[in-house]
Amino acid sequence: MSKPQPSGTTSATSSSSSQIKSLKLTGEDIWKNKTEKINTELFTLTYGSIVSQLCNDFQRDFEKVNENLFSMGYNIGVRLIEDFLARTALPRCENLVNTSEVISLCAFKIFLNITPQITNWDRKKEAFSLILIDNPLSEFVELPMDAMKELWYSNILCGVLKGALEMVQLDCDVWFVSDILRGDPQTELRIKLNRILKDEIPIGRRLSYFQHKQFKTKFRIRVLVSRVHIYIYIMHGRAARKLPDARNMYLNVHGRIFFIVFFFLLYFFVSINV
Amino acid sequence: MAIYSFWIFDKHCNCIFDREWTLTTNSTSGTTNSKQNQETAKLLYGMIYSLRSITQKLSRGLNKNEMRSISTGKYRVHTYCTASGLWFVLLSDFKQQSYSQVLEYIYSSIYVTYVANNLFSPYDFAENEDEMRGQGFRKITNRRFIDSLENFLSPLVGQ
Amino acid sequence: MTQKTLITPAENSTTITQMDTSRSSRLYTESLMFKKDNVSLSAMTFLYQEMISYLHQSSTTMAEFEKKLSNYGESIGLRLLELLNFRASLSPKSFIDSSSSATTTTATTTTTSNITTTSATTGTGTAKIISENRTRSKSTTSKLANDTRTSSNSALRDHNTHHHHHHHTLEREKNLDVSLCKYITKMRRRDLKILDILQFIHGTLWSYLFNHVSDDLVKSSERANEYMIIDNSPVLTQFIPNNNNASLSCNYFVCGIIKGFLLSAGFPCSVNPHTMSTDEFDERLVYLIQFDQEVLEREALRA
Amino acid sequence: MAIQSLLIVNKSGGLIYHRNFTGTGSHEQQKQPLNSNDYLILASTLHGVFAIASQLTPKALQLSQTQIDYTIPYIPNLGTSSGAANATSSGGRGSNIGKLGSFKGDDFFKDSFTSWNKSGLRQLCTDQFTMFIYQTMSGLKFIAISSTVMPQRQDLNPDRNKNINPNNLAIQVADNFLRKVYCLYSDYVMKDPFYSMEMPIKSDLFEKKVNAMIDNIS
Amino acid sequence: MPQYFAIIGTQDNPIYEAEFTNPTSKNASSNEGGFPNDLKELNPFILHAALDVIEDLQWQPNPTVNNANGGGGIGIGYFNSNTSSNSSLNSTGFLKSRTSLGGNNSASDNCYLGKVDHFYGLSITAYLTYNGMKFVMIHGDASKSNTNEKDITFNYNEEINSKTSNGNRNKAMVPLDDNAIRSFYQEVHELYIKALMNPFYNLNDPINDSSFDMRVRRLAKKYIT
Repeated sequence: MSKPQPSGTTSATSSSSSQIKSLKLTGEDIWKNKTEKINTELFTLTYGSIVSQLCNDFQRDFEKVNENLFSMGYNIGVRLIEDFLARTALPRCENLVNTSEVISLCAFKIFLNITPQITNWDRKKEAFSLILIDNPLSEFVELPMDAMKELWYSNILCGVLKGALEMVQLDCDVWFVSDILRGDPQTELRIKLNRILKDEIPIGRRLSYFQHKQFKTKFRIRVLVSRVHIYIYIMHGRAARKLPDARNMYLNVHGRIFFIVFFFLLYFFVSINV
Repeated sequence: MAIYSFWIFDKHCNCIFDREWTLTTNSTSGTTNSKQNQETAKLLYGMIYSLRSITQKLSRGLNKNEMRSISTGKYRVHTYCTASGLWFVLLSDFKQQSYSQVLEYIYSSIYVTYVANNLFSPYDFAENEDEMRGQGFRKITNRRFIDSLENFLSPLVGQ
Repeated sequence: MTQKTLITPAENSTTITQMDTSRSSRLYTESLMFKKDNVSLSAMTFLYQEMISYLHQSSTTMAEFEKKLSNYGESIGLRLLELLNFRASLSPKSFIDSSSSATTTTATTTTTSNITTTSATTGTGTAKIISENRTRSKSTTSKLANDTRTSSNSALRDHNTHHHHHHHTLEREKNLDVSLCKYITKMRRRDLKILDILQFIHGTLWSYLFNHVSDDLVKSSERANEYMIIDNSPVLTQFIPNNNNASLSCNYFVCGIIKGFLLSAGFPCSVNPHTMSTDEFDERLVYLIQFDQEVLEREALRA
Repeated sequence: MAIQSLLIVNKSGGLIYHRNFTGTGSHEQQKQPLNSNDYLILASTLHGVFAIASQLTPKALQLSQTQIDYTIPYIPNLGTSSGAANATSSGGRGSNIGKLGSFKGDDFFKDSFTSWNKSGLRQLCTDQFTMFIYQTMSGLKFIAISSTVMPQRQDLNPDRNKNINPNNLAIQVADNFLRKVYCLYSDYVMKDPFYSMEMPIKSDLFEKKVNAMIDNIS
Repeated sequence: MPQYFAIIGTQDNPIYEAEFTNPTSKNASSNEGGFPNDLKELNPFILHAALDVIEDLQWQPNPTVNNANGGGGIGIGYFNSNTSSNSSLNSTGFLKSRTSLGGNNSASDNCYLGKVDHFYGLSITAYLTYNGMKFVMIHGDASKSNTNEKDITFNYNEEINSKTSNGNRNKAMVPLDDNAIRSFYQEVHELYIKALMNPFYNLNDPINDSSFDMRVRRLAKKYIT
């Protein structure tokens, strides 16, 4: 899969067809040769019993069932991204168009052996829809009358996408627009990018052109914690000056100097990232 | 393109010399002891310091385990630390395996002759306490040192 | 896009209202044919892992956790009893071509994706089977085969050559449910004996669930009502570490499937997992099945 | 390339896995091994340094916009070498799951791949050991400390191809190996219902698989 | 010839019921083709009476009424006045002919139980699914369907004597077409499985889904008119 090195400046709107083709090939190759498979119906029936059990547990409060499915999906998504990245080692996506292709051609193919269609791009290319043609989750399923209007049967998929995308710093909203099970003509799932999460994990790379454009810091607890560190350092520094400055401090008080410099270093680390 | 920049740190965590080449093709481009590099110098020192402490911690046995080079995604940092606490740091690309011979030569022949043995140049670049622990600003300005360093390093810049 | 008025074939006088069909047409138009589709093991094991951690959090005692997990399995087991027996009743020839229906499903993804196509998919899927089976023995075409079916057979027979043309013939009969009964000469016998049903589990159920027959089917020597199904490397719980006291209970899902399967077949029992690792298979698992007394009595009565 | 120890650091700098593989060939006189919180400090320091390294990109590089090739070639049978004793998967029945969990075939991947670690810390060479860091896009860092030492004395002949020198080769070998550990992590830790994210790894299965892979290597 | 069809759950609870009237009956009055009113209320009772027979046949190696030991073949409807021996005789008679007719497959297919019982000329056929659902159908007497209501109630005795003469197929007995009924049951069984596969459907829940009902009626028209 020696993917052609993505050309320097792919236009933000559409990535080249060769990229799409190579993603398609990657997805198919990994699905065919490198993924262990299992009977879809076992997967469908398991999911079916989970949803119907949830409906009983929540006494048919389908709003709650939707939320619960979403949070289960989210828990899966944050773990599934690691499996996806370990399996494909795809480079970071330049823009949302590229991300949507990776999701449809690689992710869905590798995990569910389906390739949803990408449609309904919004003007600013920040939201798109996935049309699930043969959704393996909703085989054999018919919603009861009272669930017809409220339950999103495959809501776990939204959670998975939300969790996985968040792990690669794409904070998105994912929700179902229509579902065949509700009598709609097609099953449509909408993904809207809210913002790029600041790389609070120093991912060890320059922010790509795309991220610069969207870069917005968001105050996280971690920033608060680092503020505390700075405060401690300043207090520590002042106290250190009062003590007699032992001649060869460096040699015998190895641990202490390490501590000071450690905070010295943390101070810089924090000042860069905040 | 082989070398990007060259730094010397003393035992007071001060950067006493820095030379950066900005144009890959022209070995005379770039700055010497420039002001904007102070931030980078502190960062570089911080990185090397903590990696050295890790190296000490992880080293086994009696003989001193010395850190040789740090590679990142884009460049490689070669370090040569003398017993007297001087650090010679060279940032380069990935072509060359190791620059320890170059750094040793710089230390033994250029630095010692033009700075250590030079009566006029101060032995310790931090005159008083508050110039220690990274606050120091004095640089090696000895012209002959800079020229000889230049002659020695410039052929490596464009390699 | 064909207009969606669903005019039923001539012999049924009532016209099906729009609302009624669109709501429920999916359930009965889909064919029960085994499409042999696959999803990735990762997807299944992630779902399984999340199901377990969800149950683990929401149950206070270990027994409650095991009970809930087993219930999930039971609801699947009772469905698989009917599904697998029904599919086992299909004449073997029709199985060879079920893989073909997978190809036709992918073929139709290119066409519009509304309901009519899905029934058309399965329609084409089975159509392929008809054309394959026409050389089969006379007994499949029961003498009461109504005219529409025979006419549709002939229309479909030359299906392979011009696929798309064929599509339109089927479009008209879009709400013709796909029933597989035409490929059933006789329904598979209901299993009456313990050994029969366990053989069915050992062979068909295990191959359906895990792509291989179970590694062993053993009758315990101590007690008459105990039987054991052995799996050398369980698929669903292979990533769950053993140094966790709850890891054994994670197997209650498959126990639930077995229990649901046997219970609805008229063999009430209790199933629980035990690890019996050997040097070659350290994940080796034994599903211990203990039948209730009434099953033994019935077995003795009918022997 | 004998692996001396393996560390895994989560994306917020916490150490979640650490093992020393003092198998054959390690030094006899063991310096008193670091206690566990030393490794904690070591992990968070590395995490900190990782970010600084990416800020220090030399100006010359920033201006020249040279395209650095980050593709890592696939090195077959590293760690899952079929040559090793437990080669053939047990039991010949049907399509049993190969011994690579949810990965099919005799190796986790067969193609070259692009490293995500574009500008962070990747290798630290010292006289006694060499440390390799493989970072994933999700911020997880896999650190291998190998006792093979990079040759420091080297003739300065310019014609050597830029990618062949031992340092870069070692990085490629390490990346291949650490990506496989990442695959094991994605199987035996991510799919373990009793593992909560960012917490230390307790799974004995993961332990067993990593040890098997280390044995295959040394 | 009217039929009353029902699916009975494992706890003998009704899952689905339907009555199939014969659309081709000449005169237009609604229930003319159907069961006479007084008989209509009896249908559930007749069914439940047949359940005992079915439960007994369920676990027999080859479930045909004639070789059921002692207890089998009772088939006593509440209103069947004659002695049990008589009815078991003629029911075996009929079944013997049936088994001889479909001899080869009845031994191996133990889902379709064929005619398990009869009640004054109404024969009752049954079918068992794998998870214990019982499909039961009461077939109204074809030859009597177009006579008026009075006739049917009157000729109970005549009905019984006709059966004693070893009711072979072509006698004016209820001309049950075995294969058609078997196919009808198999198709309904398939529909039932499709309904069961829905995760929201629990075992023994009643199926009151209109499309299920519509399809069963369509099958009835196809196989049993």
